[in-house]
Amino acid sequence: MAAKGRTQNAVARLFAHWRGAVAIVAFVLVWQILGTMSSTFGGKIPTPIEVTQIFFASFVDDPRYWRNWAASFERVLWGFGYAQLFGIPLGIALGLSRTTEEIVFPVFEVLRPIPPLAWVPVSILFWPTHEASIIFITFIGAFFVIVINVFDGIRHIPERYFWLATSLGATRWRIFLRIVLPAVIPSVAVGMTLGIAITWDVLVAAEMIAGDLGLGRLTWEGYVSNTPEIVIVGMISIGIAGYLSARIVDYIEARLMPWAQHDPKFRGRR
Amino acid sequence: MSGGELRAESLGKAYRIKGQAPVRVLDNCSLAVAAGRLTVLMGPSGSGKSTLAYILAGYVAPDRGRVLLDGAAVEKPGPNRLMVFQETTLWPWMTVADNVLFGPSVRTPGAEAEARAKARDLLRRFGLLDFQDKFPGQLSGGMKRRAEIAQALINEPRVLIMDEPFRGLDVMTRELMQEYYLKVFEESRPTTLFITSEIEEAIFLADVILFMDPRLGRVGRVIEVDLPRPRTFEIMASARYREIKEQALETLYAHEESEQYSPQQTPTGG
Amino acid sequence: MRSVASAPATAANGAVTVDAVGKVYGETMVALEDCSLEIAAGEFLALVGPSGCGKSTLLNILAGFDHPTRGTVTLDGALLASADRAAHPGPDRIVVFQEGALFPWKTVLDNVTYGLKVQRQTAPEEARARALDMLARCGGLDRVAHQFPGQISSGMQRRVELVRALINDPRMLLLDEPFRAMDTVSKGRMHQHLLDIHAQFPKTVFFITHDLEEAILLADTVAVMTTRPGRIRSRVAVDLPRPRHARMIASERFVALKEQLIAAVHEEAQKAFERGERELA
Amino acid sequence: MALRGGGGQSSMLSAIVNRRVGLMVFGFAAAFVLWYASVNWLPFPAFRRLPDPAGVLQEWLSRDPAYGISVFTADYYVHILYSTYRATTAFALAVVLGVPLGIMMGWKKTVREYSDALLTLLRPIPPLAWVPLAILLFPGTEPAVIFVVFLVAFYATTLNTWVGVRAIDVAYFRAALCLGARPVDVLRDVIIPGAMPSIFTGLQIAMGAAWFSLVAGEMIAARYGLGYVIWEAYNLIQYPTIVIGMVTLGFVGYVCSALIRVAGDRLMRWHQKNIGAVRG
Repeated sequence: MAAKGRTQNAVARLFAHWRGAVAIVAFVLVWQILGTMSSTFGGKIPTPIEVTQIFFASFVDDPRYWRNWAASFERVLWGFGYAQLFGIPLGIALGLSRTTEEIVFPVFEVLRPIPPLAWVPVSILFWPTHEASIIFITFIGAFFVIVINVFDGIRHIPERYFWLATSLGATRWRIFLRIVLPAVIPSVAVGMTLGIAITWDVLVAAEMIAGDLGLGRLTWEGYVSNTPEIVIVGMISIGIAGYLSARIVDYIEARLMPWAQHDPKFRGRR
Repeated sequence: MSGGELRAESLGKAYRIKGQAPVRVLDNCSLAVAAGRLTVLMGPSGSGKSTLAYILAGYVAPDRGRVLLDGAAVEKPGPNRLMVFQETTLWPWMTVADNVLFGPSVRTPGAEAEARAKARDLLRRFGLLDFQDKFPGQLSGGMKRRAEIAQALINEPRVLIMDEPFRGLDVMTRELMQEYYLKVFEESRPTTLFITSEIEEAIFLADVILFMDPRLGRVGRVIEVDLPRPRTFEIMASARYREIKEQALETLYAHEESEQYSPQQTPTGG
Repeated sequence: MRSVASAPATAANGAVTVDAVGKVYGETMVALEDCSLEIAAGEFLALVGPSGCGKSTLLNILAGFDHPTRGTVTLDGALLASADRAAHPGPDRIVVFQEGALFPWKTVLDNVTYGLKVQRQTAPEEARARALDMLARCGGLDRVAHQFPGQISSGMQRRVELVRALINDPRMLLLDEPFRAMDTVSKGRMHQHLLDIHAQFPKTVFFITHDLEEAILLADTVAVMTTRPGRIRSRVAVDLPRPRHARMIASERFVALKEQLIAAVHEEAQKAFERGERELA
Repeated sequence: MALRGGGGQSSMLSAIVNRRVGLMVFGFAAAFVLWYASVNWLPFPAFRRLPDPAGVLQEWLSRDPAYGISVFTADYYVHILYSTYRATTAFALAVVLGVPLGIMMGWKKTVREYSDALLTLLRPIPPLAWVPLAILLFPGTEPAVIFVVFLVAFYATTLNTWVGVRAIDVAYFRAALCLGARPVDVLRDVIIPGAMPSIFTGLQIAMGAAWFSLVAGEMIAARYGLGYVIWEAYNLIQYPTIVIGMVTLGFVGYVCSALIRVAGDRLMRWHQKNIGAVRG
């Protein structure tokens, strides 16, 4: 009886999502119809078929296309990586020492609202190479969000976690290692998830403005050469790249917090 | 190893919240937690019971007065007097075994094997042996509480302070937990200060009940509970039990001033 | 004294019959099985039983949030719920929830008048007048009429919720462990308030609780439910005189009734506990 | 916090406040000195190319700025107005479309299943990747920039509104139904007020995100606006103006978010008191 129950649930689940499938198919159809009509306003919209044709015709087997992927991913990796490397310790320091917070946090709060892309000119001036200047922009994108999340995470560690550890005779250093660091992992996870999305968003624009290689650049070249098909190929590629990075971050999170899978309080803290 | 005697002498404590008049919580409050006995501290929520517990455990400094353990003044938190908090305080990222072993592992890293043996024995007695590698998030409310008591008792504290530990459990689990702790207490007689706002729980567990008088901010009446041990549920039907309950209710309603409904009354008192 | 403008006094005054009700969730989880219960008009019935035995499921079916898989429920002879009849809540059966469900974004007064407002049968001024009058009669709650629920104590929130229900003159009141998280003293006070309110506005009451003393002190009858799948195992008539008072807890009769219930409930609790621990292992 | 140094409970409250202000001033002064020293004294060419704080301040506050942008010049405020106009227009559009959609998604299963699929499909594409396509499709740069900014704000508003509706305790729905509420009553008296706190969180995030993406649009395609000022200043080697543009962007963006917070607090007095009561 239970086996029948399970298959029925599977069918029900599939059936439940048919509306989702219909919506996507409808979206593609509308896009196709709009494309084929001679568009009355603005530029011509390439149809899904045209886009797929151009993709398989001149992109799939063109090594330069895949080098764009590599360039973008490398910039995301470095920028995002450095942001965690510097951001997490700063967030912890702000959270643990009131003096550091009172000195550093106000300055941090003045810089935080400045949009990452506003840093592009200064970044180009400061950094010797183009590559470094773009990586700095992706760094800025992810840096502020990881610091604020870790700082917030530290402040919300229940006081009794420290009290109990102190009672049991733990030194401050041991409390830092076995209580503070594990307790802050969930907020690191949230910071990384938000950070990776912002990193891609910022990278694309930075590449459009100042890059010479990368998926953002590819999209920009599509615009400059007035071939919207390439623009859309670029956009879809960035979308997939962004999606993959998000899944990688999710995987890292699952490894960092094995206990979160079981504790509803931590799961789903997006 | 018999428990120690904990004594508080004329404790005073007031909370200062910015922009509001200081709230006096404890005023010239003295009490004694006799060695090897189960002392219950009883009173309505918001009468300073938790604050008193934090002071006795050394987490909060009193404005006036001092705390003595076996005659010697104590201030800093230490393994000689451990507390089970009202909200679960198992570290979610450590397995049940690691939570229980935390105390011995930080104080005597060398004695790993001996600590493990003691932990296994405690977990077996608490019916948690086959949950030792699970995370707290996977345990039921009652099991978490038993793990916390084991986490404290492995360190053989001179005094165990429990702040409404069974509040929030459904009544059935609560009754079973009460029976559970009675069994543990009656075996090794650790000095226990048990805080509660439930009258039946107080009488069922206590050798002596101290009633917190919220208006005066100190312990008012004291009632000896001379019911025989080991205590079982049937005792709740005995005439002596009803007599004690009558006196206790009288004390509670005497301490109770008329329900003031000041708009800023905080539903979650200290 | 009956409430000021009660609904036209029809024969309908809250007699409930639960006939062999069963409830299965998904394919495998049987919450209720062959559950039958009679509640006379104006009777205050308390339902006790181990946690997870289906008490709330039965309440949800009576209130119309859920419908039974088998069996029927009738209210004053009219079919209320059955396997193929869509469940629908209504102002004739109002629930007071365990965690409390006063709308935090409405003042106390707007909460109380909400039922009359959405039923669109009473002019706003009259609704406000009746609400203020009723709040005053239930322990001077009119003093907090213009405050938000977040600003008053949980005890007062409970009483406002009762007034919000009673002002609609329901045929039946359903209380889901309303005093669960309260300490002894506030609980004692709430019992007194509920007894006073019940005396002023006699209704059929279906009251779920774990606290046996509370059940005996408040109810005319205490029904005991078995562990899952839930079934009514036994009924104990509480022949204590009304109006009831907290002092009665010490009386001989009260203790005898309590002993009778302790045995039944404790046995069911032990069975539920063992199954619970096994499931988690 | 047991671990944190300083700020003992018993010290007088005013002492704590003075200390905090003192340290903040010290923080800003240190940042200023660090910036000034690194630009003027450090031997690294990279730092030398950057504008130093004194130069920036001088330009920003001078009546006759070298590069035409200072607190006293009209252009400065024209650019601010353009940027603010674009951000708020896109934000308003996102609110008008996003909030109702978020509420419908939370309330009606069918709406949720259709739109959830589409949102999940389009969401991974970073909003700024739409800039080139938007410029090609829309008849001018202005609508293109506003469209991209709208997209960013729309995602944030819709998702947070939807989360807000889903987070409403089922007891409130049941309480309303018990009292005889019809679906439209439930919408007006439970769903909208119940989701309000989360909606306002979403609005603040949307406004922040709007300013983030506005800059890119302005740098790439616009003739006016703070993003344009920054990029133009870079091209014309007017370095102090770059920093003026950056700080102004940060400040104006912050003010807009703050305004939303204030509006939220006023609109939801019950929420405010509620929090006050519990924490008090």
